Amino acid sequence: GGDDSGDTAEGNGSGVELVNDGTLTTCTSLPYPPFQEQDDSGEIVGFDVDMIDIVAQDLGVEQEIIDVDFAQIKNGAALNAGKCDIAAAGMTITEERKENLGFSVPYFDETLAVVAKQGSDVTGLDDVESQNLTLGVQADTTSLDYATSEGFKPQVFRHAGLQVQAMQAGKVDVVLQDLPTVLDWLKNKEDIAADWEVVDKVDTGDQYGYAVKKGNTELLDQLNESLKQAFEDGSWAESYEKWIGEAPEKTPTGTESGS
Amino acid sequence: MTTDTTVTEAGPAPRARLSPRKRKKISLAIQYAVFLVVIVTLAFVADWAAIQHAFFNLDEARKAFPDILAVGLKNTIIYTLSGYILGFFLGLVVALMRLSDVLPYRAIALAYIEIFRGLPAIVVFMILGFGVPIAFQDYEMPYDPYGTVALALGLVSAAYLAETFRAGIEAVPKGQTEAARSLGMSQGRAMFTVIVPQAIRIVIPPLTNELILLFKDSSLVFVIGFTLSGYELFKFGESLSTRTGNSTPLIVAGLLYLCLTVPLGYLVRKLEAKQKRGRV
Amino acid sequence: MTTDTTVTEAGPAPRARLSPRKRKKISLAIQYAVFLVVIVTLAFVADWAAIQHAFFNLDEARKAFPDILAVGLKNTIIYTLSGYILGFFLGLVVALMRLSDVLPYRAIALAYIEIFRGLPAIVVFMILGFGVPIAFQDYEMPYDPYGTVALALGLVSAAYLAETFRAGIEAVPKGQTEAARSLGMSQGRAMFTVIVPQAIRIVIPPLTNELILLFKDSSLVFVIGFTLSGYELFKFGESLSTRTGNSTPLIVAGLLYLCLTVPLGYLVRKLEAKQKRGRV
Amino acid sequence: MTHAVQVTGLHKSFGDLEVLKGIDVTVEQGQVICIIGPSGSGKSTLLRCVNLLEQPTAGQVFVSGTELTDIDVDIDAARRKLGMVFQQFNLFGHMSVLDNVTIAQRRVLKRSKAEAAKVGMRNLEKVGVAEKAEQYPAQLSGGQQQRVAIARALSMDPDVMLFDEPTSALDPELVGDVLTVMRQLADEGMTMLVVTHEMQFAREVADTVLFMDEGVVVEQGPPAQVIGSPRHERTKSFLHRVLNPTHVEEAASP
Amino acid sequence: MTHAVQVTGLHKSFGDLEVLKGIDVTVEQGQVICIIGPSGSGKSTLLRCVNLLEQPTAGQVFVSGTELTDIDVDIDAARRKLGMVFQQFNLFGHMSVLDNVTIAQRRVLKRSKAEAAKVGMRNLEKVGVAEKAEQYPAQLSGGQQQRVAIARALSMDPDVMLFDEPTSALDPELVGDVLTVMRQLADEGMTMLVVTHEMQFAREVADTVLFMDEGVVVEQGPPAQVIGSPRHERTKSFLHRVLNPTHVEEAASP
Ligand SMILES: Nc1ncnc2c1ncn2[C@@H]1O[C@H](COP(=O)(O)OP(=O)(O)OP(=O)(O)O)[C@@H](O)[C@H]1O
Ligand SMILES: Nc1ncnc2c1ncn2[C@@H]1O[C@H](COP(=O)(O)OP(=O)(O)OP(=O)(O)O)[C@@H](O)[C@H]1O
Ligand SMILES: [Mg+2]
Ligand SMILES: [Mg+2]
Repeated sequence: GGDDSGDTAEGNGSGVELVNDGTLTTCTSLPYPPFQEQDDSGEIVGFDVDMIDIVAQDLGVEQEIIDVDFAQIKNGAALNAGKCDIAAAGMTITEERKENLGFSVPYFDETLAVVAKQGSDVTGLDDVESQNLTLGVQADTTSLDYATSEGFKPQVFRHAGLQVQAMQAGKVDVVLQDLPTVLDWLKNKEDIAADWEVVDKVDTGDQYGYAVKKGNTELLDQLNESLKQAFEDGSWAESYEKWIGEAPEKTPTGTESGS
Repeated sequence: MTTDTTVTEAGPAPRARLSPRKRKKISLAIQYAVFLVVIVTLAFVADWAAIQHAFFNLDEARKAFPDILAVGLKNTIIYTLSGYILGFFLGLVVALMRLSDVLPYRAIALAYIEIFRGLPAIVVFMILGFGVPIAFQDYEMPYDPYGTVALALGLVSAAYLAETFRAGIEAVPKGQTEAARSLGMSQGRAMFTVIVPQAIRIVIPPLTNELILLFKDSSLVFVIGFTLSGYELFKFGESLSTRTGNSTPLIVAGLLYLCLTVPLGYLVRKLEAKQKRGRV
Repeated sequence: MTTDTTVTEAGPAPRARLSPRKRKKISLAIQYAVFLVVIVTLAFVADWAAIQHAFFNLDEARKAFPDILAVGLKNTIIYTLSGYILGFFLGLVVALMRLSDVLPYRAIALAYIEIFRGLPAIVVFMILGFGVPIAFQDYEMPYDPYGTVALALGLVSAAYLAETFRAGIEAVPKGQTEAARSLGMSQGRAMFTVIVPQAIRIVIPPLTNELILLFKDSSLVFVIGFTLSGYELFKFGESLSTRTGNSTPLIVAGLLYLCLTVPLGYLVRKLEAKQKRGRV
Repeated sequence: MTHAVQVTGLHKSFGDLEVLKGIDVTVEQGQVICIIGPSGSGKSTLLRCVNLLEQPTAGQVFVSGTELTDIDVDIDAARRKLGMVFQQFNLFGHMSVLDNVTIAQRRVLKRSKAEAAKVGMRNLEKVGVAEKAEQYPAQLSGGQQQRVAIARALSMDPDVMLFDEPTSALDPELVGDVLTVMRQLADEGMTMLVVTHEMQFAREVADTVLFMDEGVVVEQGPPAQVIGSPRHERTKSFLHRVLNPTHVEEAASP
Repeated sequence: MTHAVQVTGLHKSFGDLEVLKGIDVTVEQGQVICIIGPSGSGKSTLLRCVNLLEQPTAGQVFVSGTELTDIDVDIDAARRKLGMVFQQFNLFGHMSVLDNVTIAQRRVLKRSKAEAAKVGMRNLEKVGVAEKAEQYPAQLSGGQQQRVAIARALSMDPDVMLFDEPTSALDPELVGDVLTVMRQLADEGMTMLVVTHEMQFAREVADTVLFMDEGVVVEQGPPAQVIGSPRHERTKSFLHRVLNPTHVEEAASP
């Protein structure tokens, strides 16, 4: 789970100030598989959880996860409001978000997936307009930005869990969502796998990053250092394979700076 | 009366202590002093610049207009009114069932009222927005999402409205029915000639009050999921706030809610006061 | 009375039409028939398997326990009670300010009440959960997030509680104060010996009612953001529902809300009825 | 010959509480009967059983020969023969005075608007409140309201008028106006059944006074007899208390 | 010698409505004054001005020589000399009968619990409701409640008792008990100012009867004179209406 990092040493020697002593508090928006979601026992697990556990371990503290709407994460509100130290939510690095957040080095390449009902003749987002279909996206995500910039009027859901429920409910015809999340649905949700398929992928060229409160350089440095370590010692790749289901094509270098 | 009246016959007057008037003056003075101290302290301690920047940022407020009116306020009003109309008729039916002679009707009405008054509105909205469509894949709600919103708000308000209607009918004094019956009117005739017209007057204030509550409840329909053009006041303000990281749009949305609810609340109190005065 | 009484003196009796008793019988029969038809139609038309699977799925319900009690219900109760206690004292202060002789106090109290009764609770929660901490970075809310939750629910309920206290004091008949004053009691003494004890009895039912409302409002604190162990009933049910794609946990959460609100509502009505009977 | 009102063996219980324990009363055409008795003795219940506002538990009620307690009778039609005036007036608050006196004529007797208004105005004049026809009940004094209530009942052309303490909700000064109207009705030959505490009225107007206590008729007869020289102890003590309020034996009796 | 109560040039307005238009009344030690007059004439307002439950607009009120209208007087202390009994009893509903009669003794006069109970019980016995001491007001009849209210006022050892229609909220049968207690008080020499509609009581008990109408004292004098042979037209017509309710001239007068 999120707090099972073995090292329970009190405090940390790196001089990093945390909102709650002894814990590295992470804001995320549940559920967002495979980056973070509750497993059957109710523990929060996922790729991001593993990564931040590494950071916590390096700090000598435990990770604690707070569930907030993604909107409050991507605009920095959750961090600025002192709810957490790190935002880890499969979040894309964008110029706009950089104004409010201090991003880490990128750790994941973003790809969006267009999902449609099996057997429909939808082949891409273009069919949404021509066939007058309902497009469903998650609130405040780059998917929404992308869809609106392309002139769509999508239906917006507070979190990915409601989005997938809307698919099950037949309230949407086409869904735009990050590929790893979609793949996780298709892998783990029988009714989704039975009815839906990925019909198109959109490579945005963007990347995911973790974020700290703007100006919190101590923590950002530690974060970047821990990530680089993970890239180098193979623990990043190990987690990637565990959660994405296949080995990564390439490992991030940790050189291009996020913020 | 002047204060310098000579007390010609003053006996051993109980003049002890402070006179009530003096006591009152001193107490008032102390209270004003406390008030001033608090105000001055606040003025120095609070970070007014930060407050103004975060909550009353004119630039941010300007950005919210006119869309917050054309989209947010408009949708809030549409959702609320459509829910209210649905709830009104559903509530009437439930109230009649509640007063029916047929036990199963009474039981169903009672269960309905208890359930929908006891559940948080957001639970109802979630079940209606996601649970029901998942369970009934084939059935499509007409005019979705407006249909779902109207239904959700209607179901919630119907329980309150039903109780209001029933209370209104029961608030008409029994003597009114008795007088009507003793003039040879049948039960039904007495109901519609004498009871219902008086019940309607009685229920107008609580009915208005429930409209206020529904305006507030409509802030929760966002959980059902909307297109941007379907955002109501709260979601509009919240989404703008989260986009800019500044709370001003949320404050603007809040002020617009107050523009709806405060005058209605004032109206309710006016009507109630008028009703109290006009009692037979 | 037996039905076969011989009408010895029956004159030109107005026996026309149907007797009321016969009319009533027929009308009742029709109503029961309608009820049966509706029930039977529903039984055939509705997809009971789907309903049961989606909403009353025992397997899914079992998964929710015991955590929904140990976490969700527990937190709902903690949040609500802490908010209520805070709101109670804040409400008392506001009520006293509302009844004060000092105009600024009255004005502030009135504004407070109007604002917090007019705003949807979720707007208050958002502003308190994000707007305020961002504007005041240096200030830290003690016992966060519980502190913020208690404050949010407390602020919202205080407005209602203040109005309840005021109404309670004003509901004590003026004659009570007059009797006390005419016995030589001062205004303050009369207030605390005669008015307040009676006002408390009057306000117990509405106070309980506001506890019910607060239980429901507590379903909105999720917007402030929580750890899993801080989830209250609604968020717990919703999160489990979205994880499994089945609405049963949400229904379970709803039922638990009803377990809190329905008995309290019943208590309120009992107290109100008792009060009505016991009026002096 | 049929009696105006005949009540035989009337019993009425509310749950376990037996309020009327076998009442027999006969009222002839044109008679005025005053019912007196202590609070809670069942006077109102008796009157309400006569026009079936309360369903008797046992016994029969005949009005002009029609048995109202017959389950097959059209009670709405039968009740029209009985005008009732209540202690609390019970005027319809949402209607003008004229509407109050015409609504039942038009809806129940199906009279035309004009005819109903004619009858209504005649009765309003009779009770002396014709000039208030356009006002609403809330604008009238208690005495005026009660007189409107009488006019309303009269407008249905009842055979019998029932009065349940018509003056006890009135200020003392306003009592006289209402009693005067009732006296006038009696003089015109209206059959009346009156529950009242106004002993002077009973003495002067009633043909028969009926003293009730604890659900039974203790004593009945001409007023001179029942009020003037009561035979029963209960009647005596009741009358003593009501007629000489300042000379009650010992205050110590609770 | 100081008068028990002296009211001079008393005016009272509610907003634009002038309710009392210059009242002068003097009550000597041990006197009983009955105030009669039509509804709305200002009787209650006068009584309430005497113990300053209403603040007079102009004029002075002296009780045992202390000017109550003096702004520097300790009104709570001065008011203790005046016992007041209200039409609606106004017993404290949340307290037992005994607590009702002891609470002010203990809190205001600072009597010990035992002493207050002794005084209270003595007065409850005097008004004949001692056996109800442990009950609550809601369990008592109206007449009993009113007698408790009298005992409560007496327990403060007032110099003067004020009564505002103490029997008009009572069932006719219960009126007697309360009037008997009042008569007894008068016999014992209590100074009393009584607003009442009970003419028989006024005639028998009052030293002076005072007829008020429209905010002025129209006529005052011994009961035999004011009630027996009133001089003013207004007094005559009022008394005629109240004393002969069944013989009002013409009902047609609204
Ligand atoms: N609807 C009812 N349900 C239960 N008890 C009732 C009902 N109506 C009357 N009673 C009881 O029946 C008894 C007789 O009541 P009723 O009103 O007939 O007395 P009354 O002689 O008219 O007295 P009053 O002079 O006070 O009007 C009382 O004990 C009363 O409490
Ligand atoms: N607090 C008040 N505010 C405004 N008007 C009042 C107030 N109290 C009394 N009045 C008015 O003053 C007038 C006299 O009232 P008051 O109660 O003294 O009359 P009263 O002689 O006692 O009549 P009643 O016999 O009905 O008790 C009435 O017109 C009344 O409406
Ligand atoms: Mg009665
Ligand atoms: Mg008065």
